[in-house]
Amino acid sequence: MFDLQWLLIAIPLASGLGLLVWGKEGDRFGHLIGTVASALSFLFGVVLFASLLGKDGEDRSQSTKLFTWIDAGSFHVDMGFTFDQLSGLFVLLITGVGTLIHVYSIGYMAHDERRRRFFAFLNIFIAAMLTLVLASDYLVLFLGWEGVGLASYLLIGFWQHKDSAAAAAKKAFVVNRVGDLGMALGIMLMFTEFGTSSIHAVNGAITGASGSVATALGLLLLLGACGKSAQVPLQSWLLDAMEGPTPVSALIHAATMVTAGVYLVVRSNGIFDASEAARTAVIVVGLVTLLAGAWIGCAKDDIKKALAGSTMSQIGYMMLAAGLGPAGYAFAIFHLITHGFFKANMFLGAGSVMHGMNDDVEMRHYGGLRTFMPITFATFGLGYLAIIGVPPFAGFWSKDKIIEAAFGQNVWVGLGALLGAGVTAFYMTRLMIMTFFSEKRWREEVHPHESPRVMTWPLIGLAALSAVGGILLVSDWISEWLEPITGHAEHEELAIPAIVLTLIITVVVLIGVAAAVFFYNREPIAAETPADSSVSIFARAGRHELYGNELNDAVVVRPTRHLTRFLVWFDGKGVDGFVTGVADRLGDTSQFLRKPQTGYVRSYALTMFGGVAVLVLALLAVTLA
Amino acid sequence: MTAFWCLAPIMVIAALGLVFARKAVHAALCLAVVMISLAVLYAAQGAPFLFAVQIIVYTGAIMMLFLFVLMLVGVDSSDAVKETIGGQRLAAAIIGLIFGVTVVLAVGQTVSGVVVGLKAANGNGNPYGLSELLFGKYVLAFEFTSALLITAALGAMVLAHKERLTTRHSQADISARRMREYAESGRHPGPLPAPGVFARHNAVDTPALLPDGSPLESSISDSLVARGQVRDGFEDDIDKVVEQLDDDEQGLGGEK
Amino acid sequence: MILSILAATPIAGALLLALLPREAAPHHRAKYVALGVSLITLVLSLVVMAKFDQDAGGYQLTEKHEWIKVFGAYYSLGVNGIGITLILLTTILTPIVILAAFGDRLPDPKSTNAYFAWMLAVEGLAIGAFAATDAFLFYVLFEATLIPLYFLIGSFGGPNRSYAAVKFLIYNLVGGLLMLASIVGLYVISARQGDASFLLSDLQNLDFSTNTERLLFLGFMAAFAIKAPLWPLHTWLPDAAGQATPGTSVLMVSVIDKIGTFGMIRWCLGLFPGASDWASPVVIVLAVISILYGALLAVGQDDIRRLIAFTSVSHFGFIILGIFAFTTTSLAGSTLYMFNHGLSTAALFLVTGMMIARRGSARISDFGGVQKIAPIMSGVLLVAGLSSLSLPGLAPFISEFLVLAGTFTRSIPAAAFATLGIVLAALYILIMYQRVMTGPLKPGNEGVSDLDHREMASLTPAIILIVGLGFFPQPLLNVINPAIDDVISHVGKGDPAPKTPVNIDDSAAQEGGHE
Amino acid sequence: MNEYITLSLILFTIGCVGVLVRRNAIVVFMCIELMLNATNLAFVSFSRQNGNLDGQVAAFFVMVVAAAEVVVGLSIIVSIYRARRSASVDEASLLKS
Amino acid sequence: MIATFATATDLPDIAAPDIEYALLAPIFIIAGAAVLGVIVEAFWPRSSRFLVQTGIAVVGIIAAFIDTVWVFQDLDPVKDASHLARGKIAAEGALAIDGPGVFAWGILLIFGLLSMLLFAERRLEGGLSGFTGRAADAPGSAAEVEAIKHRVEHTEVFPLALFALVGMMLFATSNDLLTMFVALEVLSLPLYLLCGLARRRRLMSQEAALKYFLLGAFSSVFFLYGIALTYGYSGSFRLSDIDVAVTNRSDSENMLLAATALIAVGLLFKIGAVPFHTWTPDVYQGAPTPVTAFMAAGTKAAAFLALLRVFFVAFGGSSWDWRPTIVAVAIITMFLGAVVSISQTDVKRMLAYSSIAHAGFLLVGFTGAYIGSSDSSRVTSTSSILFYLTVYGVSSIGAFAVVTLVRDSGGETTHLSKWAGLGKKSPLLAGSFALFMLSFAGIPLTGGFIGKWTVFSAAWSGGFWWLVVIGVLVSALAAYFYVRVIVLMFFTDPVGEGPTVAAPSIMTTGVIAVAVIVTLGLGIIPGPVLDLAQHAGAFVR
Repeated sequence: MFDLQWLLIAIPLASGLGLLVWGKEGDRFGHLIGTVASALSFLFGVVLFASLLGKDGEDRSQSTKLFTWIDAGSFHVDMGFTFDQLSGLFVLLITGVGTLIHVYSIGYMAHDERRRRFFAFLNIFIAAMLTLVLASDYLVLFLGWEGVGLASYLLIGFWQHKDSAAAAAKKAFVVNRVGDLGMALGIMLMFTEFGTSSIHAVNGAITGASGSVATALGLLLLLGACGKSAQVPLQSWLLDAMEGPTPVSALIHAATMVTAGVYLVVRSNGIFDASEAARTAVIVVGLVTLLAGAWIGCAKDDIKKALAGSTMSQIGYMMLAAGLGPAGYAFAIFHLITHGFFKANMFLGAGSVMHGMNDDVEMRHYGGLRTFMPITFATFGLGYLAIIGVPPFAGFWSKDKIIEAAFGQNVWVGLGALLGAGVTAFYMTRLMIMTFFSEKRWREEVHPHESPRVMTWPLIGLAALSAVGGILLVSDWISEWLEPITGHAEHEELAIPAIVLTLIITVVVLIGVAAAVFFYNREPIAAETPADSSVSIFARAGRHELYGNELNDAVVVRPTRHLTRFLVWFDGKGVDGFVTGVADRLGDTSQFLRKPQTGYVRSYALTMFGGVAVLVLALLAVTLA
Repeated sequence: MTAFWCLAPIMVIAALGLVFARKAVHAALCLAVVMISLAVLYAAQGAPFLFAVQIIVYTGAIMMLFLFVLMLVGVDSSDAVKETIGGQRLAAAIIGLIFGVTVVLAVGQTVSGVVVGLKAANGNGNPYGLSELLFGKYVLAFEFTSALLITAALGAMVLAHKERLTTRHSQADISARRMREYAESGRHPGPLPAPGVFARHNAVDTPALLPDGSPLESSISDSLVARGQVRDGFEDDIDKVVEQLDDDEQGLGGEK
Repeated sequence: MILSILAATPIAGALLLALLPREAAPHHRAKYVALGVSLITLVLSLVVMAKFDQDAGGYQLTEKHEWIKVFGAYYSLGVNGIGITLILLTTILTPIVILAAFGDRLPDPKSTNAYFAWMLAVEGLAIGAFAATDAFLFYVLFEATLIPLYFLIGSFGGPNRSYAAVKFLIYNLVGGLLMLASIVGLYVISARQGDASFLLSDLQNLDFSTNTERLLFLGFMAAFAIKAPLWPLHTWLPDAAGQATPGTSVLMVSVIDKIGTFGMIRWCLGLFPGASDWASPVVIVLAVISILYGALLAVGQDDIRRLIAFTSVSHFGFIILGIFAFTTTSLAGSTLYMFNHGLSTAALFLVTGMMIARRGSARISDFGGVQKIAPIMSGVLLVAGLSSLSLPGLAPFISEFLVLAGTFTRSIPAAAFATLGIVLAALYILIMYQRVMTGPLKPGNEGVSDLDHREMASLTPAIILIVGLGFFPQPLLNVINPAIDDVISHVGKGDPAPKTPVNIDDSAAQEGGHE
Repeated sequence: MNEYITLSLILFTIGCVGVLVRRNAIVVFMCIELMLNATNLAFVSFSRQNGNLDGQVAAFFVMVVAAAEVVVGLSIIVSIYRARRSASVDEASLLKS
Repeated sequence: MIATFATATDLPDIAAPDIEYALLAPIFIIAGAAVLGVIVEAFWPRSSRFLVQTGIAVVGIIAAFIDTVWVFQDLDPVKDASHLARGKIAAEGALAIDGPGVFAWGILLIFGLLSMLLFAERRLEGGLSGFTGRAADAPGSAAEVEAIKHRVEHTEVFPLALFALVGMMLFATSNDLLTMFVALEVLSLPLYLLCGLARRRRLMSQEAALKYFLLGAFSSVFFLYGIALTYGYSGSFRLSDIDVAVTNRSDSENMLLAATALIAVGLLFKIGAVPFHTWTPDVYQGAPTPVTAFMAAGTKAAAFLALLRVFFVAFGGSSWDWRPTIVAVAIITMFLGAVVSISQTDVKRMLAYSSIAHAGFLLVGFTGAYIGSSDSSRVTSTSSILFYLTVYGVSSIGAFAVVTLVRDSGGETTHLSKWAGLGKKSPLLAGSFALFMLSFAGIPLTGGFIGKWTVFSAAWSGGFWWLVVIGVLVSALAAYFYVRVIVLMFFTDPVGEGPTVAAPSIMTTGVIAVAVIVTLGLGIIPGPVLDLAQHAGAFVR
């Protein structure tokens, strides 16, 4: 049956391509077909996962080779897939959450004339994402990796008529390409070093290679991961990516694609295990992103951007966990899954709010919506509780474990993670207050209303998952489940008991909540965004996304633009100028040389006579020489 | 050797005269001097046949041809002093000097001194020796010089000879025609009035004046009219004549 | 014999077109005749492909007749895997180009016959050049391709066409003539060592002194480096492509320029392995410069056609890089790249050409928001663009990756710098796409209609091949591989062995028994 | 022997210079004749030096050739003169650059 | 002095010269045709004289050509030669009837035939030939109008051209310097005359004749002095004797070198090499176009043969002395010809500069001085130049034939700007001209390419590989202006009404067609002609 795992990919892919090619006639059923395809894929994934559960530990990695993809020279890559414990979880997450989002989108995109195409892109995304997680070769993984990038590009820029959307899409793709550079070089290095890019083979053989190779590979893969997962320094595209329709933000830029980096690190655990330096780099990246994302989340008034900052931050957590090595891999994946639930939930909730608010994303124009959108409020609230880590909701379990593991690694890392938890509580509470509580600050002609059922059901489903997602941790199931892949971790004894740490975390979270309530419930919230000059320097930096774009501009974009301009000038005046210059000089020479042709026969004779003299002298000179 | 040392300076001077003489005729005469001197040198070097040919063909025929053409073109024609092409003379002099010095030093002074002499070759006489070569070794070249001569003749014919395209009219034909024309159209049978008659100038480009003082166009050669070389401004002259006549009349009147 | 027929068919078609009466009517017989001839050629090339034994390697379907005895020149044809791939590219692209060119508005409507006749002539000569196994014959055909292209550019292009045509011709002629010097040298050397012969097989057995070999190599390389524009010899291409009709550009960039890179493999590596090795550091540096320089300049262009031309400069950099990295992987990648680049550039040139014809301007800044009114065109442009930026899943990715991976084993810095090109590729394609297709509809673009059926019919094969070969490149690679092995073993450069080899069989077994 | 050749060379050179500085076509042509004559002197001198008559035959041929050449040359000059009323070589300069 | 004049009676008889009439028949046929033409000129009625003259010329040339083929086939290989050589010394040593020489006869006769057809073209000027009706009339005079009215024609051009052809054939085969000098004059004098006979633009035509004549005479004097010095050095005019003297190297080497230089001057003048090229553009432009065609093709071929013969046979022993200088001349000639033609605006002038450039390329092959070896069939300098001359000659006659057809009210319009858009007006004619241009540029599939190839290979065989590189670079330069003409004809819109293309008779059409066929044919299947050139072998000493 696992031989058929390619069907997981093929179903949504076929559906996606079919919907694209199918003309206008497909508009009526396109969304349904897309949803069904995703659901089918999910069901098949469930079946496969279930049969995996029934197998022994060793048999739980099911590889299948579809065909030889590339066989050129000494380079050989099979189009092969591996369904194992890790990819199985991802398949469920992707297709499950994906299906819910498909359903949601039926309603959300109901009035868009290009809805069929939207579903086609979603399907293609699902297929690419599944390729990414199922791949048994890094190059196949790269295929999926770029496939999701393409889908992301198409979906961010779905509303192409908006310049901002198109620009955001392009930015996402280009920044991702920088990450891909790392990926590509990494794969080349694998090929050079091992003669293969099979994930299994490389991770198995890495111990035989020198440490610097492992470090190099680790760093290169990390660069790729940073691009895809919006980690510092390649984070800047994610907030812009919110230009896409909200379901896209939920599916791609919260639940699934952006976590691909984490998947990659976990999947390449062999490489990272072999290099301390690479792991440290992962931790640093994770930690920095964690705090940066949280910071940005605090300052944004755009609900989706606030959530996007939060996403960055949460992925930072995952990265951090993944960087901890075997101790953290499982928790990274665990948090990834729970985050997939609650963040998708919240994004869809945000979409629901926007749906009711005439697509306004400015939280300062919200307020008091809890009575107008009860279901949305309830589901969002569950997601909120989950993300800030209120027991017993999903986020509590996963985040708690990560912070614990971080303390196990290093106190400073642990403290950073802890601080992040507090800030998370702060900005999420702020978001809740500004949206659902406080006074109405609506614009005119806005009549908030609850979304149709097709949108609320997925919300309810995801909310439920956010609430109970922690179940995976029961008796450390997730760690044991993933252990054949991530390797066994020795439990390090912390300086303080785990339960105390949990308490401390909870207290920090509560402080964050309290602070938010203190700041935002005390006085009415301004309906207009305060000017930059009137807010603190922290808020200002957060609003400007910590000046990441400005930095990119200054360091990369502008120099490139200048270089390009210079080169255009140089190509015209320098390279081509040289050629045309030679041509012009020849023309001048020609004009000059035709001058002696004066028409006077005597000057011709003179030329000849001169020639005679020279010829005679030249020949006589031969004897002298 | 005496002949050589006597003639060499003369030849060089004459040659220089060819270069420097302003008048073409003088140049031609200088050339003739060179040629005749050469003939003497030929004789001195065992080439009596060439001596004769040089005198007859070169000095006699070729130089005459030159002189004929000079006459045709204008004996007096001479080069203007001013050089039209900038630097030509200087360059010619410099290159000439370089060339001359080079060849004289490199070639003229290095000719091997061994002189075989023509005693043996002229054993049967110089003309015999020449004819033996001419009709033996070089017979083909000799034959093909005829092609040259034919070409030359043909060329002269083509470029200089004007073939008559109409039959020549005898004097009788002409007078008969004139009288017929006079009978038919009243055209004046006699010669046209000569130009310059009753005119201020008697130059050919000045038309004759009719008794009423108006110019007679037909008195001027057609070709001058075609070239536009008819003297213009003669109306002005006529005014002057009229003025003069008026003065005369007044003078006469005064006497009356 | 079949190769001769294959090459002669389009030539005969061209002559036929030249003899057909000139018509000015909108429906020209010439177009259909040309399309028919090119389709017949395509069928013939498929027959050739079928006759070709993939596993055997070496030159096949050979034929040989004495041509010019004194020179030792033979009319000698034969194909190996590389040659047949490029012949296939030629025969596939020509019908596409001709069909797409049905709608071209020519300066002189009466010249339709000439337009298509020249196109067919290009096809025939190119096939000949790819099949020639005699250096002299190759040279003659190589240079002869200039003439039809010269007339195609000069007679049918934009306002500045004659400048572009002359520049194209002179540039290529300079290279070709330098190669002529080498050809002459080959003759002299071959005649000194026995009977003169230009047969590839004979030339490969000549003994050269090191210096002679290098000089001769430089002559060949100069021609090929200009043809496959290698920085800094590329400036003719943007001008030519900027003025030529889209069809001409396709034939020029996708087919004829490939003769340059093809020539590097067959003639530079084939005849002068030592000198090629000697020159490879410099060539690799130039190739990397080409990659980055072409990409950066593409970013800076406002004329779409020039932009595509510069992308080609960049892509040719990759191809040349792969050739001179001397690994089976990179060389197979380069060969495949030639094919794939041909397809993707063809698609790009043709679809933008249709766009430009509708808008009446090639300036990117004149476009904007076109996708709203021409979604299919926008989709095709996007696919073509993505293939140009080597998106995995599309054909060029595989070849580009093979080139890079192969180069990486030889020189990490070269590969690393070259890989930067993939970022820049994203920039130039996406910026162009963004400015042309997205955003609100810019005034002046209202008349840009979507693709019609004929245009779609001409582009579809290219798109299908681009996607299909992205997932299933193996049919072509199977043909290419034996030829590449021949070349590399002739050059005497094996692939560097992996430093930490992995026993693939073991690992496969461990991965679970579902092979 | 040197002196004859030297004289011949001097005359030859003078002829050359004459061709360059004279403007009357006929005089130019006469200078060429001077050069021919100088050559003849060389032929005759070398003939004596070598002890065979080939040189004298050559001089003879030169005279014949010169005769033919003069005819052709002068007829060309005359026809030019007819057209232009001038025998100056400088005036014939329509064809240039 | 008196003693030298002995009485005639006691002198021995002079032996009758031994002339191989069978071998020399082609020359005599042409000479006979020329003389016959002169006789016809004197006695035949004017009305049909033109046709008769044309007929004599054409038939004579064809007959001579057939005989040439026969002679060529019958040439015997020379025994004991170090190199493959065929033929023998004939006519008391005056001529060397050998492979290259007879091959040259063949191409000269072909050039002559094609040119005669152009001479005979009478449709372009309303039933009159392209030559002036009465050369003695001053241009623009009433007499000229009268001459035109009476439709008089100079049918003497045919015998004159035949004489020139005789001269060329002699020049190509002369085995002694004296015959060579006479041949030079035989070939030159008629050409001087012919140059001045144009029907239109007579002042220019006469000027061309004057310039050609004065400069030609000037150069031939140098040539002659070179002969004198050679004679002084070796005591003989016979090339083989000179070779012996050169090989033995007497002490007065300076004289040999000066002689070499001066002889080179005369020959380089005829082929139009720099710095002795100055006459070429003016004369090519001024002369009647058919004459230009004849001159461009024929003179160059004959002069090159003479150059090869003198330098390979007579001065072969001192080739290390003259080769460096000739290399320099070759480079300068190629370069100047190519560069100056870029800025030309007149088609005929441009073709003249192109011919200078081609002289340079030919000199490249010449300096290679590769005379082959008996065991290798590698292209030699001689065979390469023979082939090049064939291609160049036919192509340039074709090109000039096209020039005669592009006309406006004032006759031929040779200003390049008037040629704009010719391709649209008359694609076939413009196509032919383009083909000739491509051949000149050396693009493959034309004869010009093979020609270039052969001369370059000869140069390389002679060790001058770097000269080959320079040569190819200059060819690229040269290609520029050929290409420019094509641009003008095909890619440029005509100015105003554009040029008119006169409808020619079968003669000009035939010439162009033959030229096209030969140019293409020699590009695609050069084998037979190359084999012939190669088969001709080396010069016979």
